[in-house]
Amino acid sequence: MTEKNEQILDKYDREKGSVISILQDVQEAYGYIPEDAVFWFSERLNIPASSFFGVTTFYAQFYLKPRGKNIITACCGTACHVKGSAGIINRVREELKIPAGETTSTDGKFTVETIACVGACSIAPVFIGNKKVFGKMTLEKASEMLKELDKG
Amino acid sequence: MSDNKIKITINGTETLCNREDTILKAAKRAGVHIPTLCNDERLEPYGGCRLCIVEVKGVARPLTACTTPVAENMEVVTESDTIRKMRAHVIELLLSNHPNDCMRCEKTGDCALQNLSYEYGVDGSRYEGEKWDLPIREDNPFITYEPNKCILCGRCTRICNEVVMAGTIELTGRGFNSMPDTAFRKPRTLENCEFCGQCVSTCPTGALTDRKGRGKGRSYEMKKVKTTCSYCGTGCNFYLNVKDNKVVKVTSAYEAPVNQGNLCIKGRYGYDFIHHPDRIKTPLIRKGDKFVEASWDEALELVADKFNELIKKYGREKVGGFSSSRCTNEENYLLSKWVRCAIGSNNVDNCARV
Amino acid sequence: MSDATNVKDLLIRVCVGTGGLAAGSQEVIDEFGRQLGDRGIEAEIVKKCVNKTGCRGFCAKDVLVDIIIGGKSETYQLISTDKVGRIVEEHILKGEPVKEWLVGPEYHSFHDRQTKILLKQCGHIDPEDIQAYLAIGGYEGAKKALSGKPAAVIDEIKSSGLRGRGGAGFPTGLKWEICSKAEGHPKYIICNADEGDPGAFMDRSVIEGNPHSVIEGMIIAGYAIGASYGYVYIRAEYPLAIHRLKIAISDARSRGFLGKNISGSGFDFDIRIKEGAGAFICGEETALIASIEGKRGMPRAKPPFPAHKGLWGKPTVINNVETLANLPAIITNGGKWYASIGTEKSKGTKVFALTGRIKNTGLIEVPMGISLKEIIYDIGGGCEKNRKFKAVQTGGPSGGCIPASHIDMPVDYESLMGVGSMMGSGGMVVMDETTCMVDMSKFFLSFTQSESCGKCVPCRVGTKRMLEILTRITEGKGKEGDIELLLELGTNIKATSLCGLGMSAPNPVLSTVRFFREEYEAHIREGICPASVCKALRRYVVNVEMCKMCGKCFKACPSGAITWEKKKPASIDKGKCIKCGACYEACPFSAIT
Amino acid sequence: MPDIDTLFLFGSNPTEGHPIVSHWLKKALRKGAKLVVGDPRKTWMARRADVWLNLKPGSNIAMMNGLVNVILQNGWENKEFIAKRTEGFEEIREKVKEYDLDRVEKLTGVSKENIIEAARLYSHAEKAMIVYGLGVTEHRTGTENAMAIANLALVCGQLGRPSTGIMALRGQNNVQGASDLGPLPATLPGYQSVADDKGREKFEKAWGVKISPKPGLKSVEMLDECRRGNFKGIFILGEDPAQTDPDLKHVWGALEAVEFLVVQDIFHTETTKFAHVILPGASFAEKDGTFTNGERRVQRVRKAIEPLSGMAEWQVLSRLSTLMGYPMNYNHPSEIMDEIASLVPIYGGISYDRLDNGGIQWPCPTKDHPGTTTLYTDLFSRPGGLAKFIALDHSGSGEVPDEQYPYVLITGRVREHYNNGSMTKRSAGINDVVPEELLEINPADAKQLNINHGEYVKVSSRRGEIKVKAKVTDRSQAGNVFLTFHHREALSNILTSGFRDPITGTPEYKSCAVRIEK
Repeated sequence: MTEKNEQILDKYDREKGSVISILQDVQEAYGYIPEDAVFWFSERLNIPASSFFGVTTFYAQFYLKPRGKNIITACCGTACHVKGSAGIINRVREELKIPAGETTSTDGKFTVETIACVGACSIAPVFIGNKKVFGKMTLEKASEMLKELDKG
Repeated sequence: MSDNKIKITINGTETLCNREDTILKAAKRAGVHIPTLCNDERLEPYGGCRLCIVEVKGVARPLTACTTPVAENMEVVTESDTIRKMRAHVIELLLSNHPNDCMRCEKTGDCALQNLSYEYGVDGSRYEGEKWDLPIREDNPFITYEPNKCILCGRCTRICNEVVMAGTIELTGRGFNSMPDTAFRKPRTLENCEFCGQCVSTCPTGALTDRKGRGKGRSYEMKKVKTTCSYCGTGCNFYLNVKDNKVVKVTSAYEAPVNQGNLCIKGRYGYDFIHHPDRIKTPLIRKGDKFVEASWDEALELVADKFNELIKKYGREKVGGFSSSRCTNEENYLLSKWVRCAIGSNNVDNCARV
Repeated sequence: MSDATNVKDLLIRVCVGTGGLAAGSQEVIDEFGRQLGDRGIEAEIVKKCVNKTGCRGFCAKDVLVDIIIGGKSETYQLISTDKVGRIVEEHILKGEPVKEWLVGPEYHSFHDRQTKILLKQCGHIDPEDIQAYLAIGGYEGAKKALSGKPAAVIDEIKSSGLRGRGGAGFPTGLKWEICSKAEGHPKYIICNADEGDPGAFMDRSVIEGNPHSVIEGMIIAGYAIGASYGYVYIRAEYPLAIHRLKIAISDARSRGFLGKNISGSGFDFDIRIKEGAGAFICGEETALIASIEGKRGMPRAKPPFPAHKGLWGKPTVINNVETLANLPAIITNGGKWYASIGTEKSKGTKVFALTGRIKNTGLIEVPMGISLKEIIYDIGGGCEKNRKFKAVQTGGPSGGCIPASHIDMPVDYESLMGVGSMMGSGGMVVMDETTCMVDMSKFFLSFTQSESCGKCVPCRVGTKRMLEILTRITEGKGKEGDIELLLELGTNIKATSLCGLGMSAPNPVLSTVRFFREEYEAHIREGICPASVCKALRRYVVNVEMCKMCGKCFKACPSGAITWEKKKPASIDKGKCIKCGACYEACPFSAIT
Repeated sequence: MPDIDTLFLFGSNPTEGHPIVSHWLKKALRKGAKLVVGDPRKTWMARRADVWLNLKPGSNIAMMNGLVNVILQNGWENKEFIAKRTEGFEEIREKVKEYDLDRVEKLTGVSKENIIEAARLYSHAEKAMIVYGLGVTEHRTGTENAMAIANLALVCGQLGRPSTGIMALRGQNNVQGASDLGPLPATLPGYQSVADDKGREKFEKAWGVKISPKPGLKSVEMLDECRRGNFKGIFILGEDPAQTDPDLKHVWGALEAVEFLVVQDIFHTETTKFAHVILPGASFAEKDGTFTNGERRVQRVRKAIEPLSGMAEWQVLSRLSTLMGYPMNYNHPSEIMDEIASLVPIYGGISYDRLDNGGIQWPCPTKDHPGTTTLYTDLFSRPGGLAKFIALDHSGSGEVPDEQYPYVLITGRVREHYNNGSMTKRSAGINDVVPEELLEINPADAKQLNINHGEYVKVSSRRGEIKVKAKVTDRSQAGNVFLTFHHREALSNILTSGFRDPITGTPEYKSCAVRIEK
């Protein structure tokens, strides 16, 4: 931790206005913006942690939680819902051991997010894994999808 | 006219103002009221609430008086049907995302938004749509935060960063979902907050209120007594808010030359001692190793006799008094006079050096 | 081997832009390399720009390959590795081009009506090689500018009549003059490459295709206003552009075009890149400045203008990529030359990203004042499937929709403003009868609303309320008076918002209400979406004549809204139907409408 | 104040001790003022300083002499100002020569580079201001420390112009007023010496009594006399020497010995324990009056509620005096102020009706005088109107660390509490966020003594010991530890030494030697 941070700190050498650049490097280094990293820089630069947080939450690019290697997006449109997407989502979350209230598996391999209708109701339920569309999803196909994505 | 003064026209009346004035300042000098929500003279101009928009001759769209600098011969109109309609519309939008629970709101009677809603005769009812529904935050002894009542004027975050430089809170999020908050929305503790209550002192609505004063009475029920802080030597002024002969709250005196309404944790929240049960309320006379209550007459006669006796027995030089730099000028003067006249020595001193 | 010698100075150009690469251009290049290598043929293979419609606006037909033998050029489209062999055999060796793979006539018509200044070199030079840029007279403009007085440069630009290409169209020379006269040091020049409009990629194309033209432009501008430092604020979403810009900057530095005492002129100037972090609002100059200062990208009220109080409170000029990229040509050829192109008030050319329901989608550069008609029909080739042209949206989320009735209007700043739209950064989205205007304005509103910074009330709450109203209209829950409410909100938001985003956010709605009010009314009163785009307002019915009773729709329906038995036509229960269109897709006989 | 180019903050921690004053300083910083901080502790300001002079406690004079020396060596002094406005320059020029960088570095522990940079920033600034606090005065050399600072300001001519000068941040709300209005053994109200016949006669006439031209005893002396049994009666008004004076055991001895002790206060304190009679005091909310703040601004205190005990101090004193045979009849404190105005020239123009908006800064000799914002603008308050340089020598603290007591204890305040805590500890919330005393100790020292954050430790000096929780922080430098004096449960003044400034009698709260054990 400290070592990574020190490198970033040296790079900007306390130049003014470097908050965003630092956060970009932090996200590069950790995959997201860890709380303690923010407090670490805040302490050294005499820049309030709240400023870092304000910036982090303003720009779409920054994530406050680590996201998985693979991103799965499940459609929650009416059609998918009727065709039982909810059940499949739960199964997927179980298989990936994603803690309740979280979106990312503890091993950090998968992030499961849900979005409103993707407009592909004809092949509902629809999942999108790493930008690839998986239609007419079933419990079985879901596990296959996970294997496929995991292999990469 | 001095070269620092320039002439502008406000609502048809010529007036002199300073070159570096904003339209808002100039109007204030000229005694013209312009409504504002995000303006606080302790802070840099912000231009977020848009209520201070005025018409400036030669400019197509309305300009915000708080951010626009005056210019020689500028012609400003602060009230017109168009302007009033626009302001009303802005207030309406604010109210469309506001709980509008004035009847039980701590701020009622002292709320800028409530007053504007009244003055412009609007509410938010024309817009059904999303309203914030966030829990009240009472995670510390001093400051209660009701996000739903926040109008994003940014005054709390600005005073925290511009004036106090505590950096406790900052605007977080974006757009409709932005709100003032601490880093990672953590509770306020001494780690991240000075508890000076400056944010409360500048909040125009009920979003930030003094927790200790909540429910203790409406602003208009309070007798507000302006006085000088009795802690450090800065000499800040503030108002003691008194209800039923009890001090229930301290509020800012923005006109105070020393502190312009700014206060620290002691000045704003260090008042409960006044009514603390430990207060000594009657004279006490030592009987053995105990103290027994006595009347003023009893006690003062005893003290007077005893001192006179000591003086007779040992001489004036053996008696004296200490006063304190906590006491008023009058008391200090009186003590030195008392020692020199009633006792008759120069044995008088105080802790002024500490 | 002998025939290899017959191939006289063979030149092969292949697209390696964002789109080109996606279409596999790198593989194609390698394949050519391998095949020619096997035959021992010497060839220069030029990687050309740029992106999915960059070079010739035809990366829709990627991979595009030019085979130039002895100066004679042929262009192939839709080339993949498996086609390389035959091209080498027949065209390169035997000199007989593979006719059926060559580009068609629309490819040429697409170009003939254009006037290229900025895009001239895009696709012809290797953007990662400063030599290529120098070879075509690169940095001559800068040298010429630096040899004279800054004031002279400003006059030249003033005489050219160049106006800011970022959208508002403020005269560039005037902006510079104000800044050059402003108190304060150091001064800054900022290149605004935060191209956020959906459906706009002009700036990216220019940077990816010809990064040095931007750098040269910044040197010229910097010299004119007396800036010692320049920033390029560019979206992090443009990795290729950033990559090429970095290369270009360090090359320029090593050649002495950046740094101390640039080519002996005594002028010190250097550039650094600041990457955005994902906020559309940072395209607004004061927000952009805040962002470079490491703050939340929230605009502040003007005046004071950046030319007086900008970055770190110092005088600053912000020009967008296209504006800057124009400068070298203007300086080299003179302001008069530039002023000879375009209209009386709008000079020069403008790059547009032509997208939407149009045949030849692409990146085009046209003289100011060209008519919409020419762009849409002569260059764009009209709507796809020859559907009826309905409207074109210019200026992205800040602009408005221009109806077919105005198709003869000239394209320049004033005219566009006149019809409630704007030039904007140059997005042009073409719409036909299958586009729902309510849905369209909802789309743009949802964009601006989600990008509102939240500082000022009208934009923060107002756009939210507008979006909510539009949403309920497209969901068939619209009410009488909604249109009036939209108009009231729109006009007030325009009038009272703090920055350009809020001031222009209502434009898509206001212009569509102005020209297509009946569509809104249809949604609200009849509960119909004329373009049948708004799902909630679609009505699926079985055309009994055409139904072959196969039951595919029955199986496809996710909500059990379809009743069907063998040998009986299906029927749809409106109550249960969730209007997902599954049956419509499933029906082999298009009996469902 | 915000137009300062260089702010030199010395021995003061305004963000804790004077939060609202610190707002002004912060404003100056935001406007780009350079900041030099002289403080052994890494305070909020020190963390943000352009130069932090992390001097050893007690090395103030060496520090100042060193800075002056650097300035003279480099010819950075303001020659015109020195020539026109000062005297005794040669003397100091010679003296500071003894304070070359090597020696100063040794004495103060501050690096040469920082000393030079600080000297440069202060002397080169067009407008530089020095703000100092109790870190300067609460040493046995307090008065000399202040003079040494004056020398620096004079050498650079950073005086008498807006945004320049020397500002002292004083401890208590009415420190200024209390010294102005004469509860002092050697002077009558308004700094009029008892020895001066004319002044004395004025008061004798007004008060109708004879006043001895011989100065009385200082509080310390009274206490010493008590312990020897030579002093018999004391009336203590709103003071808590038994907690806030240094070397408490010494004080307690005295208070036990005195024959008759009357204490008037609003709460029971360490001192009331020794009283024979305790009289209830009235809080500032229960009476009318005035306070005079650090910038000499006389401001109103207004009665918000009735005195809980029925009487305010001014009434009590009047009745007591009358009972003792010297009648005092005042109907309202305003009458006392009118009497003050008639006798004290610097308050001559002050009356309640003039104080309604904002108060008045003395000197304000007449009813129509607007008051005085900057002092010493034209003439210095010495005869002849020239400022005199005073050559000074480093003598260090009265007690320095040794093997037995290896650490230097610095005492001071935290923002949340005030003095003996009798008020703040009884204010809801404040005591919740800062419930107890904490010993600030540097991580290195803590490691060496293997003390963990939050552990209880024993702090002892030659005069006694206390138990407190440790707060491991780099605010304290290695070798120094810090305590407040707000908490009755941990009376830090048991530890502090009895050394005092010979002129003012101010105790050396800022430096004594202690030992720390688990």
